[in-house]
Amino acid sequence: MFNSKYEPLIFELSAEGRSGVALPPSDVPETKAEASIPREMLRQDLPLPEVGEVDVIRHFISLSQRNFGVDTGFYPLGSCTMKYNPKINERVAGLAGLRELHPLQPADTCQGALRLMYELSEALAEIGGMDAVTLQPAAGALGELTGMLMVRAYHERAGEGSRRVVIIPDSAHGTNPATAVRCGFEALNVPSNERGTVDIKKFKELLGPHVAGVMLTNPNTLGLFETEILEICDMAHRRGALMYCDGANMNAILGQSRPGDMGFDVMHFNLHKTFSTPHGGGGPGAGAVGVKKTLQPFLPSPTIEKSDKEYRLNFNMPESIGRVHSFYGNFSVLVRALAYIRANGPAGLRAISETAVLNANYVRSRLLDDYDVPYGDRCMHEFVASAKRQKDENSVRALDIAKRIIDFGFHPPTIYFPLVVEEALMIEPVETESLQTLDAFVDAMRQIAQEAREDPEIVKTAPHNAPVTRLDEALAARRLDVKWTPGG
Amino acid sequence: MFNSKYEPLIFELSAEGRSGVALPPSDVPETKAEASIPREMLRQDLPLPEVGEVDVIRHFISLSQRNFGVDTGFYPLGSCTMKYNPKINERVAGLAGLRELHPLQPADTCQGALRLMYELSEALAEIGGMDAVTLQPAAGALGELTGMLMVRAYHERAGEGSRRVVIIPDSAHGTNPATAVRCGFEALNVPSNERGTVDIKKFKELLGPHVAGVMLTNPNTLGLFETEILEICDMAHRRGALMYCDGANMNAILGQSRPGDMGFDVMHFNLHKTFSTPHGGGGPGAGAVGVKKTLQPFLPSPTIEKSDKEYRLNFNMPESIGRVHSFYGNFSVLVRALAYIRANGPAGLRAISETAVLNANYVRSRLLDDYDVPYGDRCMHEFVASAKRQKDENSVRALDIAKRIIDFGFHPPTIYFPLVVEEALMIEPVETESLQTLDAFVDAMRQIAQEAREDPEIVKTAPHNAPVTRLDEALAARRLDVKWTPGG
Amino acid sequence: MLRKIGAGDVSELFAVIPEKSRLGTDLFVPGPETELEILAYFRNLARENLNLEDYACFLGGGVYDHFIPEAVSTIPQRSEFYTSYTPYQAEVSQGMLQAIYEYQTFVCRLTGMDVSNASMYDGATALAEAAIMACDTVDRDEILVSRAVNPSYRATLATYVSGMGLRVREIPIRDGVTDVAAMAAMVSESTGAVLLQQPNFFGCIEAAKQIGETAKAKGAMFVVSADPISLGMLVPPAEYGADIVTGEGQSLGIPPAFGGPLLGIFATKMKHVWRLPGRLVGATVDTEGRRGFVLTLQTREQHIRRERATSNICTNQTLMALAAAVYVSALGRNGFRQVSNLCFQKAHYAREQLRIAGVEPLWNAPFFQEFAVRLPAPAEELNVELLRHNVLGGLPLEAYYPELKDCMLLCVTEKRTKQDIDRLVSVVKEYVQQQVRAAHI
Amino acid sequence: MLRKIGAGDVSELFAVIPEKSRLGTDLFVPGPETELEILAYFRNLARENLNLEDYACFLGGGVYDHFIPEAVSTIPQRSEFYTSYTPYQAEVSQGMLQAIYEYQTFVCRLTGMDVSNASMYDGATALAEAAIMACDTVDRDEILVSRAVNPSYRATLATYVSGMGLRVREIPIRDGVTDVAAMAAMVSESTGAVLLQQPNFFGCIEAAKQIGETAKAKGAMFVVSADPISLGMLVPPAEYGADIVTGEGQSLGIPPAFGGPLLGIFATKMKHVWRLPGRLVGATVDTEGRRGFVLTLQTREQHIRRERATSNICTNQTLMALAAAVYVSALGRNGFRQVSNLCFQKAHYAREQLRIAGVEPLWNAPFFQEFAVRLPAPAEELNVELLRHNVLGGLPLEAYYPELKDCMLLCVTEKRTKQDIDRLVSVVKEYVQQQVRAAHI
Ligand SMILES: Cc1ncc(COP(=O)(O)O)c(C=O)c1O
Ligand SMILES: Cc1ncc(COP(=O)(O)O)c(C=O)c1O
Repeated sequence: MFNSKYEPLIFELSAEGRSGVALPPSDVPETKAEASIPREMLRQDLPLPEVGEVDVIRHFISLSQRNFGVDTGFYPLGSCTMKYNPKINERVAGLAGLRELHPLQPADTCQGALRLMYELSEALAEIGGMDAVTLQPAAGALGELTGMLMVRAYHERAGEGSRRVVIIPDSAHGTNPATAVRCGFEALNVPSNERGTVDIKKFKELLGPHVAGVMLTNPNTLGLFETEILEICDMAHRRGALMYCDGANMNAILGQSRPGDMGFDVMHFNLHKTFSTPHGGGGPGAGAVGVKKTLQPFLPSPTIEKSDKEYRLNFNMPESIGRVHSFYGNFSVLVRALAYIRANGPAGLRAISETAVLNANYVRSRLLDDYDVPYGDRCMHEFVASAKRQKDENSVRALDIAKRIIDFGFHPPTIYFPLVVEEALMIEPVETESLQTLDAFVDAMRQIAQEAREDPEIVKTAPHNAPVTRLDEALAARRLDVKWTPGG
Repeated sequence: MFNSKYEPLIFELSAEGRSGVALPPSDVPETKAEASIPREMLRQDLPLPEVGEVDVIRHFISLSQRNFGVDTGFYPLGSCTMKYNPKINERVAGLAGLRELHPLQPADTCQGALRLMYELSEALAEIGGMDAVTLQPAAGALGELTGMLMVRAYHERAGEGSRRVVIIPDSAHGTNPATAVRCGFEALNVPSNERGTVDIKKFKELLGPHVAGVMLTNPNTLGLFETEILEICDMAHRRGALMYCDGANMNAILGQSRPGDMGFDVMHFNLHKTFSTPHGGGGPGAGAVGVKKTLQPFLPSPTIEKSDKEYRLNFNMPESIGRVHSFYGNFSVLVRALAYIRANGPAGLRAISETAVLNANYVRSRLLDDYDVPYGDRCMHEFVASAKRQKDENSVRALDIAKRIIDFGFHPPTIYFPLVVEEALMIEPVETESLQTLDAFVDAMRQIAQEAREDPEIVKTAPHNAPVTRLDEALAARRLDVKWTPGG
Repeated sequence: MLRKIGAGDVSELFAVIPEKSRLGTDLFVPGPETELEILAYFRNLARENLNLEDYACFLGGGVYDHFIPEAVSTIPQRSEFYTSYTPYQAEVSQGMLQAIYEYQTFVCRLTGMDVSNASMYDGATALAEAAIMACDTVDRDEILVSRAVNPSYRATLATYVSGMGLRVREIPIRDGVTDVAAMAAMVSESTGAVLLQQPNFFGCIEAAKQIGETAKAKGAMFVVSADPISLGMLVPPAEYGADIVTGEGQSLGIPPAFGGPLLGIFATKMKHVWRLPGRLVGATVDTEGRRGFVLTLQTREQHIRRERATSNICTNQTLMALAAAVYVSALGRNGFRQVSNLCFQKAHYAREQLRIAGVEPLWNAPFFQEFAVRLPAPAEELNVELLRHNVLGGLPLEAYYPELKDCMLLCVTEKRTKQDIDRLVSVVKEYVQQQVRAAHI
Repeated sequence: MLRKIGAGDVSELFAVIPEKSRLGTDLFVPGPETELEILAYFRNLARENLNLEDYACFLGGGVYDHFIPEAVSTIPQRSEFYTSYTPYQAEVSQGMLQAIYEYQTFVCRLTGMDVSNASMYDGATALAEAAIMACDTVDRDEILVSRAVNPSYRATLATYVSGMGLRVREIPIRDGVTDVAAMAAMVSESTGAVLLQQPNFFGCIEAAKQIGETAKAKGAMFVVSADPISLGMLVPPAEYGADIVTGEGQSLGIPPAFGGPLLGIFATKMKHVWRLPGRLVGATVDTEGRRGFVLTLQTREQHIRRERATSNICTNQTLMALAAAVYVSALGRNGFRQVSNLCFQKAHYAREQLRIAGVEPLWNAPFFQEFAVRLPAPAEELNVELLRHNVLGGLPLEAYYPELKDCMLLCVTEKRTKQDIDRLVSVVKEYVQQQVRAAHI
């Protein structure tokens, strides 16, 4: 599965005098640094490694072989939508005319880039049922911040600055409450009902004049569609609160249903999830935000405007919440997202959600004999199984199962999220996987369930087939070692 | 070290109806194939696999992780000059203006490509001490064919078509005798003397009016410089024979000495060896051929000519031996070779041979205690050790040692070549490796020598740390299975 | 598959969606397109842009046109890296985890700090997060930020803190650098953070030590946004007392890409590690005692601590951190110094040549690779002229600093050859003389 | 290191080189250059070429402008593949060996043959090797080659066999295809090989079956050089009796690259496997019974059999074989058929439109993706005109066939859009009318 050769740190490969890259000598008359810069500002030592190009390349290639990606195998990491990233998207994002561009170039020298962003926002507005879209947020969480600051600005303009509470279901992603607090709101939990959706009675009780907004994920993190969404939006609106949609799960409803049509006022997209831009080992992502007309004045500046024959950046937005990024967001990620939308087209986008939901239900059905799935009869694009049975009966935990699945060549599911499910195993098979792959995964999961019953040790000591065995996370936190020190 | 997950064949991943790539529908009015092409010429079944893009990518990425390259680690494969391939060369070879070019474009639309080839031939002529160079041969062996056909044409023009013998040392690469025969010559072996170089007395005896030429490799395949080269060339010339230099070992003498100055009349370069173009798992290579003025009229057509302000292809060469390639050779390989020459410059090219020779002598010296090195006190860029001692004392063969070195993360040396050394281990460390790497290799080789003495089984059953254990080559030849058959 | 699920057809699976919110029609989006068509479409878009391969770029201001060695470009294109996600499952993510650990070490070595996180979105949000962390740490609510800090960083800062009840006040500029006296007068017991950029937006080198000391004397935290390339030449901010160092890491092997993805650098002292926003990688051992790497101190983060997290960041810019790690590794000690020095040399040559050509530098403070000049006419007009000579001129400053009418900020990296600079200078000279002549008529 | 070696300095190591043949001076070559300079240099060279991204290409004649899916481009760029060499050591080369085994299977499936080697240099040398192998097999010394075989293949063939005492005779053409009657009259008991190209150089489909049968009736081997893309549509040559099938594999996912690297396809019947030139991969098992792959029947090859080897080939075009394997995998059964059909459709549309525009096809034989036309003036002049409209026109034929004055060979692949074709046609139409008008004056 993996390159299991121990790879030293780059520092440990260093030998004096070597260098990986030659730079041309200076072709201009010399300026003495000492003559121009105060001596105490000039650096003495520069403790960086000295390594040849061949060693740098070998080092990082070796590291890459110790890393699991979608291109390595099935990656059912729930909530993360690890779909295949088509190679053509990498190609177009690498075109010199889209990569070797400075963000401060005069607008007439980057019309293609502006048009690209304009067309992507239009497409996203259409997909989300929104009126306008900003592409500036560099990830979902920054999209949330952007959206919720707009909610705040909206209320403040309306003289309702006292609305300081945001209602968030207990199944929500951690970024939702964290964001609410960052916007100066108090995060108020609404519990899930026995069906796994928002408890609408409790919700009604929480609604009040102090409530600024509601942050919902739909389908929610249990992979369930909030069937009472129309009522929820309606109730919130009637009490003066705005509805925020965490669109991380848009993959389930692409072309089927639009948050805007459900009643949401503002939403973010995770372009790296729904629109298949690579996740980069933890980023870059892109968290475009769509809003209804009412919130449009508050969009971050600049926006991209189209006139008769040119595109331009509009900085003149008196009510804008301001900037949320140094420039216009993760442009190269946007390029890939637009390529993906264009590749699929209307029918293709719809087919994505159909296949994603079909695949998830298939895997879910095939796992029902061996694992509990506490909520829902069916699911949307993902579902949350539980290892409670395994834990109670054989002391095998979700973590153990996750580590064991590695030995079968699969990436583990998301575990211990959402918090409302004990020993959660959150499985999102996505639409790009073949039936063969799904079956192989199910077979492995079932074999693990059997092992849990018959030979739990093998599960609890997994992985057995990775570059390292189980790592001591507690030790890492206790004896914090976050950088290399010589001889350390 | 390696991805050890068993990877099925692409055919075994196939499932009906899937496809990795979509093509646009036809945008022209339909022509019925049946109406235009005789029915019996139209194909019925097309038995190709049906696999999605994600599966194709995973399949071949997984295969790549089961393959050792220079970027994976030290690759001392003697005679092959497995030096590091700088990444910038890949970049320039990938420029659209150098890759998206049709070989039959009008000359005025590809002046850059012609100039590139012209400048490379000039540089190679200078490096080899030759008067003219053709870049057409796609590899060293084709270079040999080209060169020896010119030798033949030369003699035929001189009315000496009866010269039908070519003298070749017993240490020569197999392509030399094979080529000689392909040119209608008889290959006559001249033995090596006890110093590992050409036995000049025997050589003199073999020379005669029937000898058309002599094919020498210098330094030879034992890594030894033919110290009597001036005499040899002189003797041959006086008997009317031409001297061919197999330049595969040019890495040893770059900037130090030129075959042309030694007296050779014709030579080939292995651009993929000396000039660091990647070896591609077995090619493409490039086997440029340099000649002295006497042989120039016989060069393959077309040649590239430079006039006042343009470059053009000259097909008008009445005495040419003809074409040896569909077009002008492995152009993309030529791009990389020129980039390499320009990167190094005069001093850099000289430094290459110095470091290559230094590294080889260092490794050689450090291995002397444990391995026999039958020929030479020192070596040039490579040397040939022998596992004779290990074989005699512990029944451990060169093959076993080669397989065992895999377990230490190194590619094995060339084995059983040249034929003049029993249990040969031909080691070429090249100039791009660091002292650390050389030392690690030597340490491993010494440990293996110790294992051979103390625990020979571990060597004889190696490798233990590769995706597969030792493969049954005899079975492969006996039960020939050279393509997949369903259920087969 | 449907049989196994027990559904008649796929639409049944969507029956849970209320009728009223179902989409009755097709989405109105372009496509479907095949690869061939996509390529054609984006090539067309690309052609509508002038790119830095064809134009000599003198724009800086937050994104820099540095040289990226091909070995550096190659590695982030390895799809084991780019198609993976946050390394929650350490055993299958050792490659990325180790690379981030190396990245963290590089950031610490360049800045002199103790601990670096795995990346923020960009230089702007990193600075904003630092201001919030600082105020939180010392439990104060005022942020002083130099007006010589990148305007878009200040704008982002304002947005970021707007919800959190923090006040931002701007320290004025004096001769291109932060006005130290003014700063001393502004800082008070309610100041939680003093924010500086080094070199500042104008490329000038700040008297950071003095400012830091003044800030800390009042109990405020000292936050420095440093250009990593300048740190090949300038002292690490730790040496002049920075409590938090942030910065834009795009210079470290990441293409300009119209301003994103960028790389937010964030490093601090060990004593503040529990307040660090973002991911952090630590070394540990496996059950057999082998070194390995994991995400650590995750309890700071949103997925565990939720509303009490140190930040809401989740997806960050890991692939860019990887690129930076490869970049620093490839250049190494000598190469890194050399890049730094080349930028310095070329920028100084350019400023001097422009001066000789009749364009006065705006300020005299020491500078690194950027400098401002005053022109006899609107900077935009000069830029139009420069474009005709395949030069992307500098940044007109008036939009950001209304008082700096006809001023331009120029950046000269190691990629600019003497020839590029001389071309710039000759066009500027011609242009200036024209203006002078025109003014005389 | 020198100490260990026992040498005083490096020059001592070169003392073995006779004084007289030592280079006294520096080599006169350009450089040294850093990456930045190299990039600038080659970008300049690249700009001196018109490339197929910017020009719609109607050139064929041995290299074809087919679409390469990005997934296909990606794989040969994996450096585990491209920095490796011939897989002599199977245990560390399973990746490449398995890929070649898959390639061999694809070639067999496309051609209908039993065994394919791991690659030859190109279509020309593969055909030449086939001719030699055929003569060797039946122990005869005459080769009959159709004049409708690519002229550069015939030229290469002539060179290849020139040393070996084999005679080459050319079979004349009749209405664009090999003259079957003439061929029947030429073939004799001394004919070792009859060589055909399918579709032939003019794009026409040969009556291969008849020719093959005639050849074999006389005991000669029947060798077919087939375009692999056409095999998505046309019967495999095995079905019409080919003993050896060769071909140019560049169409299978390999960029034109000014004509190299290409990919020589070579396949034959199992009974001839011992005479096969080049590398061959076979499946076997390891000591634990797992499937694995090795180079096999190496005793045919030069490194073992030396002067009695089946060929002198050593380094071949393995990376291109890998690209082809990825290409065929990615397209698969349906995609491959579709490419084949698209070429056919577009070429037929183009020929018909040109006919309507007043340009007569040269011949009426059925064709695949190439066809020849006769123009009212030199083809080179039309091409100059086409270039002005961003079209790279077809190949002027006169240089290869003196009797085909003012004739042009056009190729239309699946990459050409209707728009491209219509542009070609409209320029041609305009040009032809001009010529006609000029002629009338
Ligand atoms: C449901 C949900 N909401 C929000 C987010 C935050 O998005 P990002 O990681 O892009 O900041 C995630 C990401 O994991 C998510 O799964
Ligand atoms: C000494 C020597 N001569 C000739 C050759 C043949 O070169 P090529 O493999 O490029 O045909 C080789 C290649 O291995 C070699 O080592």
